[in-house]
Amino acid sequence: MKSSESALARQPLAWRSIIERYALLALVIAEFLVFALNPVSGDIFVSALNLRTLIANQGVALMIAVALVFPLAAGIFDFSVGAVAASSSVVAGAAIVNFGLPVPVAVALGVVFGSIVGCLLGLMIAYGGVNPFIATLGVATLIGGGIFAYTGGLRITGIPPEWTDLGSRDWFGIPRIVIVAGVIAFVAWWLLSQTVFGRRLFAIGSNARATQLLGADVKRIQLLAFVASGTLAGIGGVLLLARNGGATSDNGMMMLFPALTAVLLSTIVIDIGRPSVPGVVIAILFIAITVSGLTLIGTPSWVNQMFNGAALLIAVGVARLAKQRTGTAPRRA
Amino acid sequence: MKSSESALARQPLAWRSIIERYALLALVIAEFLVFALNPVSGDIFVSALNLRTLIANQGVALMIAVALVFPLAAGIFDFSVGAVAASSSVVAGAAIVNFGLPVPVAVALGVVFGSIVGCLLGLMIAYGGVNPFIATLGVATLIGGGIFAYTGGLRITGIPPEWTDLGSRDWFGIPRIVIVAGVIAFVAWWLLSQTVFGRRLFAIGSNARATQLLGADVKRIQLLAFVASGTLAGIGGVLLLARNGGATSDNGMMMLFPALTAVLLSTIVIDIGRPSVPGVVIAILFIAITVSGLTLIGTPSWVNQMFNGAALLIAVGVARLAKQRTGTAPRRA
Amino acid sequence: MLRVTRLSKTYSTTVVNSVDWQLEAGRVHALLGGNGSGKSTLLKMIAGVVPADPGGEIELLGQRYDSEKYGPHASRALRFVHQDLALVDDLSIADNFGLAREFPRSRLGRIDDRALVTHVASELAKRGLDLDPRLPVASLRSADRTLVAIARALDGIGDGPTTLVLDEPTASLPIDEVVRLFDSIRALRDGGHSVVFVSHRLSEVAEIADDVTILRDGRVVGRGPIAEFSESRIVELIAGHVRGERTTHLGHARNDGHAALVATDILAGPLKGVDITVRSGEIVGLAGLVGSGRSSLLRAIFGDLDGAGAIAVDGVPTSIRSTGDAVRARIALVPEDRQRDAAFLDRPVWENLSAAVLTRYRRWGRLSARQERSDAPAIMHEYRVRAPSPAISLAALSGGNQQKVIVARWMSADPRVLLLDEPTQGVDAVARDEIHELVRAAARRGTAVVVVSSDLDELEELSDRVLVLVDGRIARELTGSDVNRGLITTAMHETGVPS
Amino acid sequence: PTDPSESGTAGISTEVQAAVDAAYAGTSGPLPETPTVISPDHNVWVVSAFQQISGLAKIASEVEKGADVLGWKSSVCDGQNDPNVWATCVRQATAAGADTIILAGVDCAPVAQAVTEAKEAGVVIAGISAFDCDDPTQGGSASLFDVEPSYSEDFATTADFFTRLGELRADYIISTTNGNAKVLHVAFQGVSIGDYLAKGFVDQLASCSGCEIVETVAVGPADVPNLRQMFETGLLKSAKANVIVADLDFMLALGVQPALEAAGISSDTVVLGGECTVDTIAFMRSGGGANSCIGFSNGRTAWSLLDGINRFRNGDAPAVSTIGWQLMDATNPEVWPAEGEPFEGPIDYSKGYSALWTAAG
Ligand SMILES: Nc1ncnc2c1ncn2[C@@H]1O[C@H](COP(=O)(O)OP(=O)(O)OP(=O)(O)O)[C@@H](O)[C@H]1O
Ligand SMILES: Nc1ncnc2c1ncn2[C@@H]1O[C@H](COP(=O)(O)OP(=O)(O)OP(=O)(O)O)[C@@H](O)[C@H]1O
Ligand SMILES: [Mg+2]
Ligand SMILES: [Mg+2]
Repeated sequence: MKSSESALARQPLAWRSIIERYALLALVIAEFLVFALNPVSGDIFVSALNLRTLIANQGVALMIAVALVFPLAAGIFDFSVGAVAASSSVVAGAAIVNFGLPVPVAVALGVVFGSIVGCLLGLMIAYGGVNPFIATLGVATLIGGGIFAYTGGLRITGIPPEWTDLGSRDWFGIPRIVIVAGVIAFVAWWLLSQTVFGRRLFAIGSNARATQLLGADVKRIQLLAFVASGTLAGIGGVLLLARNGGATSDNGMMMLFPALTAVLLSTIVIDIGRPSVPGVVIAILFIAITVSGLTLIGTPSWVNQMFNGAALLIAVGVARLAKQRTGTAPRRA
Repeated sequence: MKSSESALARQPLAWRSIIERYALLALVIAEFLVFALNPVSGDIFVSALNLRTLIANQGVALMIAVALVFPLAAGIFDFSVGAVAASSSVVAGAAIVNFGLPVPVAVALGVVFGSIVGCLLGLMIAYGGVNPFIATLGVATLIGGGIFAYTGGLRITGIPPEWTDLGSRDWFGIPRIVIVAGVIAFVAWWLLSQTVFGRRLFAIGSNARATQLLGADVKRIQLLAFVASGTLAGIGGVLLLARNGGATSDNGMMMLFPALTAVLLSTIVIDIGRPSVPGVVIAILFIAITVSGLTLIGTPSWVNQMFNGAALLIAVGVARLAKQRTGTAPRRA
Repeated sequence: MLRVTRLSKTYSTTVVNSVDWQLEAGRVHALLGGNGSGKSTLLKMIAGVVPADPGGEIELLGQRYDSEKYGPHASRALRFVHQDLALVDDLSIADNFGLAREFPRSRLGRIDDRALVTHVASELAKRGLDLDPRLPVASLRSADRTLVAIARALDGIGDGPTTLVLDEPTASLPIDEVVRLFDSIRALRDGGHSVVFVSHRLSEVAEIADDVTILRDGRVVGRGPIAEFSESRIVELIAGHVRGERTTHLGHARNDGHAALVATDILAGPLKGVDITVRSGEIVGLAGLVGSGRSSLLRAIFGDLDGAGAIAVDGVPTSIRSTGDAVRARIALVPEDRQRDAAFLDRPVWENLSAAVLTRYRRWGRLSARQERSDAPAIMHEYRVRAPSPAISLAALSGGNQQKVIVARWMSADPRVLLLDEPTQGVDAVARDEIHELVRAAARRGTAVVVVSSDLDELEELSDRVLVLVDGRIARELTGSDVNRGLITTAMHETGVPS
Repeated sequence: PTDPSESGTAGISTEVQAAVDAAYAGTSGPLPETPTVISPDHNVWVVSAFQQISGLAKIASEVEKGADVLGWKSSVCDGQNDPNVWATCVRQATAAGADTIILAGVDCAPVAQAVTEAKEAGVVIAGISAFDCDDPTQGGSASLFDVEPSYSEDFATTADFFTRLGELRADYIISTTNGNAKVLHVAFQGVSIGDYLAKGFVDQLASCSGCEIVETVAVGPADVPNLRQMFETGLLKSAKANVIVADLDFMLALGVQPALEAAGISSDTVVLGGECTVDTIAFMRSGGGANSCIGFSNGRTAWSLLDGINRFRNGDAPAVSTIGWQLMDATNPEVWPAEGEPFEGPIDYSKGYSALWTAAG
């Protein structure tokens, strides 16, 4: 995860580096225009309803991707976020439907469940010193089995509108789920980029030893990162419950890959070499616009897939090219 | 991928560190004994036939996991290996069935296809300097779409026994596919641990800049690592063709996760903190024995999953405990 | 101000052994000892970042702590420049300052980056550093990294009684920066603060210290006011035996050697056309201020810096476009930044030692790790590397011992041209003599040696000839008896020669 | 439903034999005869669970063809085998102004909320190879599907259809083994269609006194990568099995078929595959593994669904169309579809429905 070279090439505030840092955003805008001006997709694509749906569909994905950012800032891929989100949605769903608990209590339970899993993982990894990849993978598998054991592969349905409205209705013309996810993403952004905790977290990702020598409690910060990650995944889970009107019965691994893609893409935006919340937002929009636009144009499924792959390569290539244009491309050792 | 701390605590050759380095192997043996002595699974589990199938089923997985080791040695997760294997199997299958090429030619084509994809990835990443995660993810998605476009979701069947025999018959009582995969894994092991190339590759993962200042051509070595990875994935693909008697039409992502798990597990064996071929072998056996044994006992699906997750945590925990027993457990900074 | 009692630290062996130590306000305290004697470990325990063995006690500003309960939070009145500087490469200079002390906050509690940058800029300016605080630390050159770490430790000092701990800050610092640092130290001392100073350069110790404590094998073997210790006694206490006769260098350039390295018109980085010729068997010193282009010259010759110029090795024009070309031409470079450019910290010592000569260990196409391992102890002995075992990872070695490993790595490759950039930084006096002798021995075998060092004594002792770089040009060539501290210093400060 | 007392000489009840005989002949009935006018200008979106599954791709393409005939607009959204994408597709369709959404292979529960929103926006929902929300395995809440294909008048729900199909699969096994089946059953757990097929099969097989399930390999979604290992282990454990039943065709390709080919099972072992996909027919042709399956025409089902949607628009009652199923094994290779072609059934449904729709126009 280190990229001292890319950092090396950074020339803060040089306007040219802006090209590199916003290459993906430019690509998002270009793509938007292409689909908006395309006669087949155009009218529908730019309709308020379509744009509303487009962003509303990304609320949960945003939460899970942001949940990945915290451990990744400290240099750790957390393979468990998808599974945690799925299980939180099951916990909240079961609390409402099978145990008849009031919705706010059930939702809180779901989120707290995520926090607890995150906390356990954090304790294992930061204090127990176990390999983080295997620990998160193991927990993800374990949780997946737990979900299957509880649900038997059947979804928990019958979530009252009190909660599902959050997933389907608007406030001031903006989907509620987007507002909620946006506010939480804002808090996450704040934590990561505007607080000492965030600075230390990224410092750990760059050089844990040095950070420790500077007097930061590295273990505690790592633990907190996992708690934040688990909590965010838990929130993702309860939002998923609201959006889907039922608790998923799959193991959540499906949610991992898109989130991972978004977070990795975020490392080529804004703060090059590091994941960031605004970067994740841009990356998610990039992917969402591609999918929506191509579906509206009606290309066959394999075209969409190939286009998605090509889009990733283009994004990473454009970012790289922009960097070279700034003339500060470093020797890559 | 770095773990200077864990390496820091190591005192090779001290007999105690052996406990740590072979904890997983001990676990494999323990598990084997448990299933062998269990009255329900016992007789069948240790039957020659069962053991033969058990290992025969791991030939392809071994190739793909070993394909992951090369880029990971240089510190890069290569998300494309599954897709490359799947597409190589399609290339070879189509060459035989749709183009009527002789089997050896078709198989060579499949492998060469893998090498070419690896080479392109290597050029992009080492010389183009693009973000490796996104590049490999992008290529995987692109290839997945390509497979779908070509096969339309249908398998390519009709592979002659000339080739499928490799996947199903034995030589000297050992499945041929195991012998072939074993020989290739041996070559990979040799390359990684017994040659200057391998030493330099791991050195890049440890400190790329220092490796360059040793006079090594870092970019070339990275390129070669990707070529090796692509070639191995290609071999995995043609072996898959032999084993399945047909070319898969899925995008190969399904093969990625088990391989990733095995490679990550391999980092807690033998050379702690680094992936290795013998480690991968042990890890794959660990997982395969679990699956086979539990199926024999006849536990429900969720038990298998939870057991798998728990097994990962146990493995990583035992390795960690063994390390602590040696009394040199360092602060994890 | 600070008192430690019975402080110990045990890894696989006990490296700090029941140390009692006391610091007084208004004094500069030198902590001395050979490589691996436990100085840095002791200081890290005081910083609270390495947990001490139970049973000791640390008393800070009248507060007492049991050694196992002591943590970094307790040590706010302490400021550190650790041996490996503890800089976070990917973060900006400003953030590195913030991490070590505190981040200024705006009303809403968010980090006030603007205030931080302004503050850090003024702090840097105070120390004579003209750097943009928003630059990532990774982009700094080696000397500036040390200076930034020092500036960071000095940031805001003086608000209360403070102890400044400097662990080998001068190891690769040029002379005028050392002077500046000493001025700061004296100012602090006069302000009633206490300073801990670790260095292997005894001349510096004599110049700045009021008290000394000497460690050997983790135990205190001597302490008291500096006046009570002569240089030879210090050396004796450090080494545990009387210092052997120092081989004084004759200072005669060998004139019989042919030109082993000829580099003409090197234009790269800050270099503005440098010609340099080194004869076989000759040791050429390179002197200059920070930024004068010494390291750049070595890197350009080694193919690590893009630029123009012609290079001939042993009379054969050689195109060196990459480090690989240089290695094939049997050129070796010991880089100045060990951590970033040379060390494989997570790898065992034997692997670090053999890294430059791997081809030697090829047996029937296979790398004989057994041979590598069995060769290691002899090399370690020769270069005085103190480590429990060649199989221990490099990160577990003390700073000086890591440096010796890197020097040994390249010297054992038996190169034709040996480029040394600050080769003995952090190396103790005894081992330093030893390395000098090995360098001379290499020269006697016909190797052409170029040494860059900020330690002018080293240049004086080692070089047959000294070239002084000023602003990317060779301003002076000193030979024979002219090779001495005084003349080198003068030449370094001459303004650039007219072109 | 079978009374063992009625069993014939071979221990097989006449009902069982009758069902099997009918299935051999194909139970496909005629197309509906009541013409209907075309309700004009509709916009149909197919949400396909996974376009890479050939059966679902066939449904999607036939809906597009049929929509052309009806003069409707049509689009396909690939759900990529991901429940979250299914919901996204439904919402995308709603946002794009669809007035009809066809859920192909997408069960109701995972998309319940999105479908509810769509219905609030006035969209008509149709399900094909999909279970409605009032199904017990889908949470058993209120029905959300407006239209489902009419499989025949015998089946009130999709669940009935697949349960009966499971029973028929048991009937076939009983019949071919003369009531002496020792079954290795590969069942897919945790998915409605798998549950119903397995339930029908197991219950019906219990009615055969000489039959026995010697081993069940229960595969959950997470076990798919290990399917071959699990199946081979099961195969080892059930040495005396003379019947192997894989409930769904995807299991064949992912492990069962190559495992059988490698093991070299005896030619009189009955291997019953699933829904007769193109891949399965190819396996049956190549031999060594699957040698029977029971399928129905996805194409005809798609057109029948369109007919149902059109009638629903017109306020007409659904027209019964007995789609029926077809048992295929070595005894009737003449009814197998051509190589690379899906099973279409005996009737040219596209022509028939086109005529039916335009006749009233
Ligand atoms: N993390 C560690 N694990 C094991 N041993 C260690 C570790 N850190 C230091 N040591 C050992 O402790 C001893 C003292 O090291 P320390 O760094 O304190 O020496 P030092 O006096 O600072 O030497 P130098 O002058 O070279 O900096 C050395 O022998 C070193 O090998
Ligand atoms: N004027 C310049 N143009 C281009 N690059 C430069 C320039 N000055 C410095 N650099 C770059 O900065 C790096 C370090 O330069 P610096 O001036 O510190 O080297 P140096 O003078 O060789 O070091 P020192 O003399 O302190 O050992 C070099 O790698 C060089 O590429
Ligand atoms: Mg030290
Ligand atoms: Mg220098």
